[in-house]
Amino acid sequence: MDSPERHTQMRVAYYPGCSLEGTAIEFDQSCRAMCEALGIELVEVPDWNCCGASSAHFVNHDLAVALGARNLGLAQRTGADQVTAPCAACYARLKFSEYKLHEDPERLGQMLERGGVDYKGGLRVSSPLELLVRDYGLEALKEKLVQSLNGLKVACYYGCLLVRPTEMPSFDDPENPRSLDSLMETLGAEPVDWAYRVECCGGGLALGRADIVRKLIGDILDNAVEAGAECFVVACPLCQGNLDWRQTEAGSQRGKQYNLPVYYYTQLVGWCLGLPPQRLGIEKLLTPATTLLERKVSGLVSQVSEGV
Amino acid sequence: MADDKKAEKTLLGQVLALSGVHVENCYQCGKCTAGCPVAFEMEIPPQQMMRMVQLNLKDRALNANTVWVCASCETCSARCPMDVKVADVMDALRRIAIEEGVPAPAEARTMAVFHREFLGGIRRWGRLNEHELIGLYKLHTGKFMDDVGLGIRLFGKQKIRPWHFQKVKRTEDMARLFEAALSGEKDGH
Amino acid sequence: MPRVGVFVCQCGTNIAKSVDCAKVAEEAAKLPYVAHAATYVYMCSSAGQQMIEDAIREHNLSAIVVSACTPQMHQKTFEGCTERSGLNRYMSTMANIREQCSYVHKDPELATQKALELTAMAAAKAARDEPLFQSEAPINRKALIVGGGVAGIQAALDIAEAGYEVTVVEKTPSIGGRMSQFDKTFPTLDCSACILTPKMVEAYQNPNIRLLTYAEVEQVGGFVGNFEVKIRKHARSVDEEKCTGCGSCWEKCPQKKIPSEYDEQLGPRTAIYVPFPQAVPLVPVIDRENCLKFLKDRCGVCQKVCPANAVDYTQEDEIIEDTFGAIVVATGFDVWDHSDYGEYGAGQIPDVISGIQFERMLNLSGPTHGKVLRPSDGKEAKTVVFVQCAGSRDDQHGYPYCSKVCCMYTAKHAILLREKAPDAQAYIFYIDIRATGKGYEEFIRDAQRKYGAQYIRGRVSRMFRQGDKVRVFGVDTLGGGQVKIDADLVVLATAIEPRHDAKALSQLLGIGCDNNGFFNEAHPKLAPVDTMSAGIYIAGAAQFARDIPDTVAMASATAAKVVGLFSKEKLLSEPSVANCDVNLCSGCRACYVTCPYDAIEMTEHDDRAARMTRMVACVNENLCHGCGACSGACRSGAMTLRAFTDNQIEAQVEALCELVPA
Amino acid sequence: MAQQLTAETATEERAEVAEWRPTLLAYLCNWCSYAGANLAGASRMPYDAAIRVIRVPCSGRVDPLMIYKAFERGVDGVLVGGCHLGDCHYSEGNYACQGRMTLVKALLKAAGIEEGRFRLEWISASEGSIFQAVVNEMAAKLRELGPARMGDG
Ligand SMILES: Cc1cc2nc3c(=O)[nH]c(=O)nc-3n(C[C@H](O)[C@H](O)[C@H](O)COP(=O)(O)OP(=O)(O)OC[C@H]3O[C@@H](n4cnc5c(N)ncnc54)[C@H](O)[C@@H]3O)c2cc1C
Ligand SMILES: Cc1cc2nc3c(=O)[nH]c(=O)nc-3n(C[C@H](O)[C@H](O)[C@H](O)COP(=O)(O)OP(=O)(O)OC[C@H]3O[C@@H](n4cnc5c(N)ncnc54)[C@H](O)[C@@H]3O)c2cc1C
Ligand code: SF4
Ligand code: SF4
Ligand code: SF4
Ligand code: SF4
Ligand code: SF4
Ligand code: SF4
Ligand code: SF4
Ligand code: SF4
Repeated sequence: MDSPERHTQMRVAYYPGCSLEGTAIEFDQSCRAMCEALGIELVEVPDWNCCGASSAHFVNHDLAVALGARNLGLAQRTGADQVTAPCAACYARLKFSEYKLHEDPERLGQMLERGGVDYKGGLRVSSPLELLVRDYGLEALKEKLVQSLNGLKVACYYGCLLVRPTEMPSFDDPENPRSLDSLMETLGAEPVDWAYRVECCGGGLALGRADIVRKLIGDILDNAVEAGAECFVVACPLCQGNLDWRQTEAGSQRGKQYNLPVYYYTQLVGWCLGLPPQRLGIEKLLTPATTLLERKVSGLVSQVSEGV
Repeated sequence: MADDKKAEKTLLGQVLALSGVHVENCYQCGKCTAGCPVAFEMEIPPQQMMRMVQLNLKDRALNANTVWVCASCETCSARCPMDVKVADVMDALRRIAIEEGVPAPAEARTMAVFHREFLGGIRRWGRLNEHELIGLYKLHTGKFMDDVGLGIRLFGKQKIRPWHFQKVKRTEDMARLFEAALSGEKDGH
Repeated sequence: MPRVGVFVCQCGTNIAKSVDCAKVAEEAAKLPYVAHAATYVYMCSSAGQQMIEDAIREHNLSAIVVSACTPQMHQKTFEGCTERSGLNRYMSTMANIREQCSYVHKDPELATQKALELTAMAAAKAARDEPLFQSEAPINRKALIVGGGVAGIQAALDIAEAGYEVTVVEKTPSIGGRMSQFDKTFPTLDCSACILTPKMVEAYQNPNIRLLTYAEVEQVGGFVGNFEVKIRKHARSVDEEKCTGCGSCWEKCPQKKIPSEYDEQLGPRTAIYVPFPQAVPLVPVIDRENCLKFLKDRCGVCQKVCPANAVDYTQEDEIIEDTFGAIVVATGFDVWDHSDYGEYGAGQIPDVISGIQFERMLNLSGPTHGKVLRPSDGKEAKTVVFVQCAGSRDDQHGYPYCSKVCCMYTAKHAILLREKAPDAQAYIFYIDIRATGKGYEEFIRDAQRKYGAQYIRGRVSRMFRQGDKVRVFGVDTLGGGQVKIDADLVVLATAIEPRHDAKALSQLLGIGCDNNGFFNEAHPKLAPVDTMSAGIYIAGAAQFARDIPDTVAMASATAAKVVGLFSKEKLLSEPSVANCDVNLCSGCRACYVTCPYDAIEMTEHDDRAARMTRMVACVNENLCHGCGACSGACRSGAMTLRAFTDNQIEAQVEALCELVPA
Repeated sequence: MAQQLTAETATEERAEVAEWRPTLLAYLCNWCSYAGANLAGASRMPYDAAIRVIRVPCSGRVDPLMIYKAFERGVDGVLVGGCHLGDCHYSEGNYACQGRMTLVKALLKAAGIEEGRFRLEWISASEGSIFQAVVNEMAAKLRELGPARMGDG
């Protein structure tokens, strides 16, 4: 069993990425707050650059690898042996760079040198979800919880980037992932059995082709509602943005009104750790999200805190 | 290696050189199309795109909106029984379209602009300035009024904070990295 | 000193046209060891042969060279000459001066010179020929058949019919194999039990056949004609002699919820059980892992109720040792486990089943009594989606090959579905239809036209539970566009794969497996039922995915091979075998690892001179096929191949180089 | 490819007689290459008369020393012929041969034997024309190289 002492010593390089500095600010806030509460030290990668996200690899593979590698090189300077990226897109890009560097280290090495980067590989790239589930451990997490989600019916939405591309080793099953579900169970929520957990939300098409995104998230929303979900939990700012911001549009297109808050898992973990909602940015979510959580705890004595 | 030279001129050869994917392995089962979330919007669905590549029908492949609506979700690659990395082929085709100046079809133009502006921003600042991106995008596509309501709501939530943007300190490094990566491929990669 | 006779053939004018045969004979007479040389117009004619035989006697020859056509044509003919004139048969060498000389070189001078050189080389070899002997081994005229499916049963019946004894070793409690699980069989839709059961009973009753069920082969030694085999007969806990098959025991057994292997987990069985009502032998076994008596020392009901006093909890495994002349491997196939397909629900969706499970459903005596019901809630399934090539033709998850029978059985399923439930609809996702047997294409068309099966060309990408349905996302590549079907039941035509223990069995038997894990045939076209080990044959789906007609044909072919072998008086081995000079052998094992037939053993040699025992190579002449790979590998010159010794080859090179004008 | 034997080819052959004739030794496996050579014969496909064949059961029988010593004795070239990979009568003898022949090449190089003097070819029983082509190519090469001399590499 992992001792809590060990976790207090965890020191991880932290790559926020552009979205978390911008429209997904609450993901950044909640992630930092959560880690602090769990005693995981996050050291921000100095002078990090954009991972290239949905565009670089469209256009040029070397560029995609190089953008990631610069960040990995900088992350290594922090002395940590692991870098964590909350945004699923950044996570996938960094992992991809680390993976591709091994394929032709010599050529890519030369290319990076010209760009002032020095990265020799060896850094583990993780998502904070992986950090929680695999490194920190759900048992250890459970000990720190002060309130429960009391059977909140949540649709765990993984999206596509967390578990793909499949040729890279993944911490979860690509077709039937379980990590978010187990995390939610640990928090006392009730993950619903639904089908669209890895279906694409349209990701980067949001700006260019909102029409497509509306259709895709409409299907996702319908399926979640049908399965009895009260809300979503996500691990990616693109998914969050698409599901949350375009919920109303998608609804009016289908003559429906959806009302499903779309939480980041970091927010829900933070909530159960007893952190104040402002530090988690819960009020920043477009679909009203605070009431649902409050309703779930109000009047019910949390079983977890009872045991403590 | 005269054969390689010749092969590189064909679409199949170009795609192989850019992506390392052997499209000739595709046996047209259609599983990629069956699972593609945006196939309904594509003029040529993924499985038929693979066929176009096999037959070296470059014009038809690049003039379709397909590569521009592909969401890069990798569903196709993950499930192809023949291990054809369809999403990587889409990437390669997009590049060929850009490099050879094939204009994106009208209603796919928006995505082409999006990618261009996105990368332009990173090249300039090292980081993505979401607000600049949105602004430039709107400027170039003329879609000023799309999503205005959404923008206002986000602003209200303090999610849009144009004054907050931080660029990378060593922007000169970024420029050199771009140069190195983009020139590397002219050497044949 | 060797005395070699040289006989130069003119082959009418075939050779004489460009080779001066008289000159060759004249020059050959001057070669070392040559005691006599002559030429004749047709050496293979009876007069020619007589001439050779006379010359051998007259000139007291010890070996002969016939310079004529290719040895592949007449080597045996001239071996007859040596044998008839009292020499060892193998003291006969041919020089090929026709196909490889006169036919291709028109110039008389060049051709004559070459013919002479080839003759000289042959003479140098012949002078070093030594008598060779074929060793004789007796044949044990009993056949062992491993696996009691339709292949094993057919082979057993055919061999027994020819009058030889057969032992069938079957792993499960009953013979019958996969075919016993089916309701009807393509392409004629005859009832499987109606055609198989009589064969099973016949095998049981034939006095020449011994059935060892619930048994496995544990050890195989020896070689063709004399395989020494150890068989483990697992403890049945029921005395086969006493049991009458009355059924009282399994009716009363309280352990009723064990998933039945025979019903592919769709139905239950008891702890004491026969896999199916027509089992042969109709004697139950106790599954000790699930029996209360063995688990907790309670119950004992079966023993109490047995009228024949046949139940015996103390029974132990029995080891049977026997010797067989030939072995037929007919262990069949396994069905690929579709839990590898995450996108098809990873085996977690109850209403997504495999083809073989559907077979059980269709069977009147099966778990659903012939009704097509959803495993999840037992409701009748109306919309059934079939997905072909599941795990076949799939480099990512499954196997690269086509499983050959699934197109056909899926069509059968669609037909039977309609027969059972006329308002049911079958949708079949396929990539190609492979229907290449007699009546097969017609069968597929019937499924489409007469039974209304909807064939949709495309592969399914994903399926998941949607309410009480299974939502299937597929594509219609011909019509264009995605297809979404909410199905009651999905049937995956899962791949035929090698038995999980095929590799282990192949090692036991010393036969190889191919890349996919099926047993290797000796030659894909010309020896499809032989293996690389003489006396061991393969039949049915153990060799590759096979349907029943192919399986039965193969089984009869193996029987013909076995009977052919048994009809010989004794086994003659290859005369030109390898031989190790233990004094030179360094024990390096290079030969041992090279031999494709495992004919070399490393044995202890008592080296008197060095006063020590050391390991040396030793050739088992019964296993050696005479390829010479060992000899090519040996660095010490210890291993030689008789008739192709280093010495003989060097002598040929030397003879050649001496004659070449410098 | 496959020429038929005609009067002209016979006279062409004639011209060679006076010249130096290389000795090309071939070890051919019984089942494929030797049969391929026979087919070339039965189809009357003429080829260079420099070749002398020693029949072996399998290309796997060929020992590197059999090649090395032949050069020592004065042959000018050696051809080893076997069944195509996967078609070996003894299942895998040609793989064993292939492995050893890399050693041979190194050995010959060290001994100063030019590369063109040794070839390993897979020739099936139906490839008479390939046999013809290989023999002609090799013989031509040997004529170009002249007599082999060992040891001055
Ligand atoms: C779903 C499905 C439907 C089919 N429908 C048809 C059809 O309609 N028509 C048709 O022609 N074909 C059909 N086939 C094909 C048919 O099943 C095969 O052709 C046939 O079963 C092959 O017979 P077999 O004896 O080679 O193997 P099996 O039937 O597999 O028999 C092998 C036997 O060997 C035993 N065994 C295995 N390993 C050992 C061991 N180590 N030691 C001792 N015993 C062992 C097994 O227990 C089994 O009894 C179908 C196949 C499937 C999967
Ligand atoms: C174009 C083509 C390509 C093929 N390629 C391949 C391949 O690559 N691999 C493969 O495995 N299979 C191949 N096949 C199939 C292959 O030809 C057959 O499997 C094989 O020839 C069947 O052999 P058989 O002895 O049954 O018949 P046949 O080869 O037809 O031999 C029958 C013999 O019987 C003789 N005969 C006929 N009637 C009488 C009579 N009344 N009395 C006496 N004698 C008679 C005929 O003259 C003939 O000699 C090919 C077939 C075709 C058409
Ligand atoms: S899934 Fe693969 S094999 Fe099938 S059509 Fe698509 S690319 Fe081709
Ligand atoms: S990567 Fe593109 S083509 Fe492939 S499934 Fe996703 S959207 Fe479709
Ligand atoms: S032995 Fe051969 S060469 Fe001589 S006559 Fe007979 S067939 Fe012709
Ligand atoms: S009760 Fe006895 S006789 Fe009857 S089937 Fe069982 S063991 Fe056999
Ligand atoms: S002793 Fe075992 S097999 Fe017999 S009835 Fe009891 S549980 Fe069943
Ligand atoms: S037989 Fe038909 S279903 Fe089976 S693998 Fe071959 S093509 Fe696919
Ligand atoms: S000659 Fe061939 S079969 Fe015989 S022992 Fe040597 S390698 Fe084995
Ligand atoms: S290769 Fe030669 S020396 Fe080595 S073990 Fe075999 S016979 Fe002995």
